Amino acid sequence: MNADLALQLGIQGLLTGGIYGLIGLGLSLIFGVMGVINFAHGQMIVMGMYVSFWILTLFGIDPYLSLMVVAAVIFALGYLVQSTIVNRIIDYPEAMQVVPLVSLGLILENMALLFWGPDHRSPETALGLDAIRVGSATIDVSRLMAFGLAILFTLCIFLFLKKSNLGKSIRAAADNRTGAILVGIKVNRINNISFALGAATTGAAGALLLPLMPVTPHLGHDFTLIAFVVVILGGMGNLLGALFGGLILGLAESLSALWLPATMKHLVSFGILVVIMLFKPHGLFGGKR
Amino acid sequence: MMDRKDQNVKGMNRRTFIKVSGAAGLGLSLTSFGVPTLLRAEPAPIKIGSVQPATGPLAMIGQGQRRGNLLAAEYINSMGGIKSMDGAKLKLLLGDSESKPEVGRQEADRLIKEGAVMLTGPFQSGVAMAIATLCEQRQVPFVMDVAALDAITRKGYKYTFRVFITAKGLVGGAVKYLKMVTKEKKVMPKRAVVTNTADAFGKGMSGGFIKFLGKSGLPIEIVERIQYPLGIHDLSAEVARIKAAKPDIIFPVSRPGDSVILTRELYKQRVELMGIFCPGSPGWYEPEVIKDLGDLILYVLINVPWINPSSPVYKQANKAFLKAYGKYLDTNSAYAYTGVLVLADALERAGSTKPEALLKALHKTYYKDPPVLGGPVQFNERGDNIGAMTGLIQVQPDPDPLKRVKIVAPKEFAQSDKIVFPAPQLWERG
Amino acid sequence: MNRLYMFMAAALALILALPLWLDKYTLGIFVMIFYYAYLGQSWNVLTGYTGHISLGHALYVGIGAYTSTFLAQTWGISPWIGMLAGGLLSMTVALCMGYLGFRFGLRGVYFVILTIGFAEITRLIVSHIEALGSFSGIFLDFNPSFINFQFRGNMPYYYISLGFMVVSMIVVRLIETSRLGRFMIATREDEDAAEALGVNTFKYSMIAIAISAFMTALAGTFYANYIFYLHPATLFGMALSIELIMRPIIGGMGTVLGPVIGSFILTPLSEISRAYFAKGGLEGLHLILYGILAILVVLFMPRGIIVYLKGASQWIFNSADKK
Amino acid sequence: MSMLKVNHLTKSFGGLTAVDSLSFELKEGEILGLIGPNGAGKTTVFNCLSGFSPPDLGEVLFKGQAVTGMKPHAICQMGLARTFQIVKPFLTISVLDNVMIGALIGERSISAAEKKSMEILHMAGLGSMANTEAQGLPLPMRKRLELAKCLATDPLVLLLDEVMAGLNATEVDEMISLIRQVNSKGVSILMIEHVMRGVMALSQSVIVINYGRKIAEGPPEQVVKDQGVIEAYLGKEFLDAQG
Repeated sequence: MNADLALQLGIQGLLTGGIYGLIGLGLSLIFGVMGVINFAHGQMIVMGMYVSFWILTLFGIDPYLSLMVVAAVIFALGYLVQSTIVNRIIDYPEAMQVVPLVSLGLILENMALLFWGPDHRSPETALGLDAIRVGSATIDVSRLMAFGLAILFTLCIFLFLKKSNLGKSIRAAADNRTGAILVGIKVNRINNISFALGAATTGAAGALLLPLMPVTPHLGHDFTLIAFVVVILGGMGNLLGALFGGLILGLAESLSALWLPATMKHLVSFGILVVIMLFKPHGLFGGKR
Repeated sequence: MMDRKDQNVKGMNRRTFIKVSGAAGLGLSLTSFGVPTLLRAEPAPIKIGSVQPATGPLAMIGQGQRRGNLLAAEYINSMGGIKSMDGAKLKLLLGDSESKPEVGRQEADRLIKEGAVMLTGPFQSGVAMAIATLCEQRQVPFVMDVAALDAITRKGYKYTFRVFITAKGLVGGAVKYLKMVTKEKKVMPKRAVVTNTADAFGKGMSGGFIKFLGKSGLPIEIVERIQYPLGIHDLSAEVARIKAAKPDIIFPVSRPGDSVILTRELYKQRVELMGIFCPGSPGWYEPEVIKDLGDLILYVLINVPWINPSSPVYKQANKAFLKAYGKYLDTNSAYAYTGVLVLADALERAGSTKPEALLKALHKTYYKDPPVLGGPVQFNERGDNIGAMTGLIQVQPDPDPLKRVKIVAPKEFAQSDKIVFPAPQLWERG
Repeated sequence: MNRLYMFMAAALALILALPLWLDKYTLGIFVMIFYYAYLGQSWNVLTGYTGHISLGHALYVGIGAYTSTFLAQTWGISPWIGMLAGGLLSMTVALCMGYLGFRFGLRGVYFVILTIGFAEITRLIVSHIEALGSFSGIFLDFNPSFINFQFRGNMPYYYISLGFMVVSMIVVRLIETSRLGRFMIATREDEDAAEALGVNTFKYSMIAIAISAFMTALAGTFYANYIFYLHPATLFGMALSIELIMRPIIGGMGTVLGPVIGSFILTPLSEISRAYFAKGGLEGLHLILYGILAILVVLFMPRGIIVYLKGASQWIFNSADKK
Repeated sequence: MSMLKVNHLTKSFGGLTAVDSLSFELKEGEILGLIGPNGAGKTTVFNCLSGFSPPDLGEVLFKGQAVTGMKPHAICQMGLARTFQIVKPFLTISVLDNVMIGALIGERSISAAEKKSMEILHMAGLGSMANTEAQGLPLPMRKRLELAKCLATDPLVLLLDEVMAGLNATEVDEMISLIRQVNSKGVSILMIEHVMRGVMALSQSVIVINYGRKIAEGPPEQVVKDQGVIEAYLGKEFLDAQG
């Protein structure tokens, strides 16, 4: 085995892992509070990518600077989706929840196709091509940025839920909906905010992903699948778990390149997924049942 | 004239449309508004069907091809329609395969029902297979514009033709040009990496290329072959492996998205190369890719069944395309354009829309001066176009990003007489 | 109830006679209606009646299609036999997955993701098997004959897919009214309560997944010999899994007529909207409309269209009785 | 004869011992009350007996045969049926179909099971509701349905988990007479109950548990006089019930 290669793959895996964590974060948050799986998750990330793409090409503002704006836009989208659709299906049997959210994904994907066309868009960004060289290894700056911000976001949201009043209400609603209603928490509003917050993290993820890969309307499916694996690994509804799940997945996929062809990369991730599901169905770090 | 609705193509509002139609040829205004048409009874339009992946993962290419089909039909009509049939106009019926075989089949069936006498399309080989079998069942001629996999024409179907080059022809061209470049430049890469997307086309192409390269006598060793899934969004691990293999040259068989990721990653990880030589795949000549990659895409050599810039038909088509969509007509759209021209030519010679007559006419096709490289379009007994050939193109510096792609071989078509190889390293381009 | 049967018999007679008047394309739409109704019905056995949500049913379609095609291409075995082999293989895979999932008591979302995981893993494995065409997929030969399950016109496909659908309706109706069906329903409604009444929910879940997988796999063989091209991504991919659950959910899960009604509404709708909007300029609009409609149905008819149809038909019959 | 014998039953959840070495016996034809404050571990005992959560230690003998570690459905098929404190009707099917599920365990023929279920429904006073969807039933009827479902499995022993909670005085009386009727057919009953009137009226003997341990046992009249029980556990709630 080539030590340089292993080191390089390890670094990349770790950085990619942070991004995977961020991709899973929103899904985990939404599931944790409402018990709903957002099947339109990947498409929301793609929306985030397009919004930051737009801001970049129309105003020349780099994705790192427009990050919060993108998050806010997708926050609004999430709020709208929750208040119009998800709040109505929250008490449905799970199978019935799938269809509206899958359909939402279909709608978002094709709206992107209508608005932005089918092309692969990958404009140059400020740090898009920068890399730091340490010995023989290369650290990709845009990946490093995404990694750092992913961790920062996860911690911020974690602290927000732990410390702030609103965060505490969200957690109360997540633990016991009826109880929360009894103590006067407006659960619908809490749901709207949590879904929107989860959506906002996907928007931020989208902005951070734009420098890393070309965006097309069809990209969302893969993100949804990655998010599933990450969230199952870390435990549904467990936010820090999502981060760790992402890191594990990123490392495993990247290091698998030492032995396996790239086409089997996802075999590694789904293999891990199934093994975890069978032996620790609630995730490595515990999750919501 | 086609239906208004048909022409309300994306990105084209009414006003630009009028301009485009004006540009599409003087003939259009004469036949549409001039006296002769008013006096003559308009014959019923001849319907032909186009099924392309207008939505789904291949929408980028599919919509481009659809536009190629549309502009070609418009061009034929502007030139007076099918003269042997009293100047009957072509009416292009559009179908969307959504990039799925079963939808492609159903759409093809719909177009046949709506009266399409011939079909064209559909870029993806799998969808092509579904439609080819349907056309065999329905006995409707099917002229594939692009779909490279040889398996389709090997089925012995009577109704299937292909304007695009065969995979064998494509691969043969790649090895031929590789020999030429190394001989001319007196450099020989020793170690090579082959990468490809793991789909029918990528696997078949790169496999064939490796086989041909082995037989060619070129002393190039394939030190690594990397296949990655279609639609991958991160090639960092793969490029790390490429770097570890220390290649002199990379032979990528790619799609538009991953070519961008690959090139940027090669830059970031500073993989030292003599150059990138694409044996024949999308991803290196599309206007968006050229724009997004900037300097990084310079000097990539691509073997591809390219457009023929000196063909008057191409010049006209490109002008119309550029005006309507702000992009040049690249190879896939140009082949889509050619497909409709070949259909029109068959109709012209058959003088009828009967399948037998059309089949006979298609078999006798000798379409001179197509807008793509190569000799006249002629079909062999399998239905493959024996006139199709590839050219070698290189992306070279030019202030106008739309003019960066230059033909460098064969010489009779060349737009630039110098080939840059080895290329400067990616990070040494200022 | 008798009236319903009479109505259905009349509808069946009409459908049997339809090809006399219809053109090939419209027949093709009906083939897709029957095909998706059948797939939906197969899925319904597991999810609609037993309550285990599967989002990986494409797995069984893929196994069915690949098995019969492989057997036909390698040993020249007729797809009619290969179809059963595919069904059995698919059933075996389903039982393995069911054993793991049900034993460990994976519920709801977790079972959903397990089914997705299995389908994806199989997709990736098949993508790496040369004998199955790997990423390139399999191009079937077209040799029309009954033995080969291949036909020139759409008529035979029409009657075969219709047969599939009708048989699946009968099978599911028989299951529904049997002891087995009642235990499956009990499992769906409340697994603990069912156990407490002596229902071996594990056993009935296993039976349900086996039946469902077997039925689904048969459709795979039909697909292979109708479309002539197999590709791992289309046959094992999540897109197909999602496509095939839309109809029973919208029509009404856990009912015999739900998947059929859903398919009779959704399939033509997607065809017509595509035909109308695919003319160029608004690529993707038809999928947006399809998505919006699906959302509206679920929001306003949470138990499927069938409930409203039932209400309407009762109202019609009742007012007819009064006269 | 002893129908159900429990020896040193112990169950803990992550450090918290919910049932602590509990032993008792239910004789044939007996109605035994199991009482204790909220969180005393009563429902956990039921879960251990019926196989929903296997005990950590100890054994459960049903008619002399160990059923510890068996699956709930197998235990039920042997003749030990339970109800749930939070009733679990099969919501979207009819009341009759609900009961038929239980009846079909021992009965292969649908029509025979239907006949039997109708009889049970009449006995439980739900005959007129047979064709209603279970989700249309009000709580008192749901409680009866819960009992009717169990009866359909032909149990020898019934574990009743608070079947009288939430019922008004008349409904409690009706439930008492229903349980008496069931008992008179030879079904032995172990019941968790907070409604003391029900316990006093029905049970021949009562076990009191607190923190998973047995703190008293005996005929109800005697147990309620037990000063220790009153002070340690029954407290005000019981005195109110008496008052």
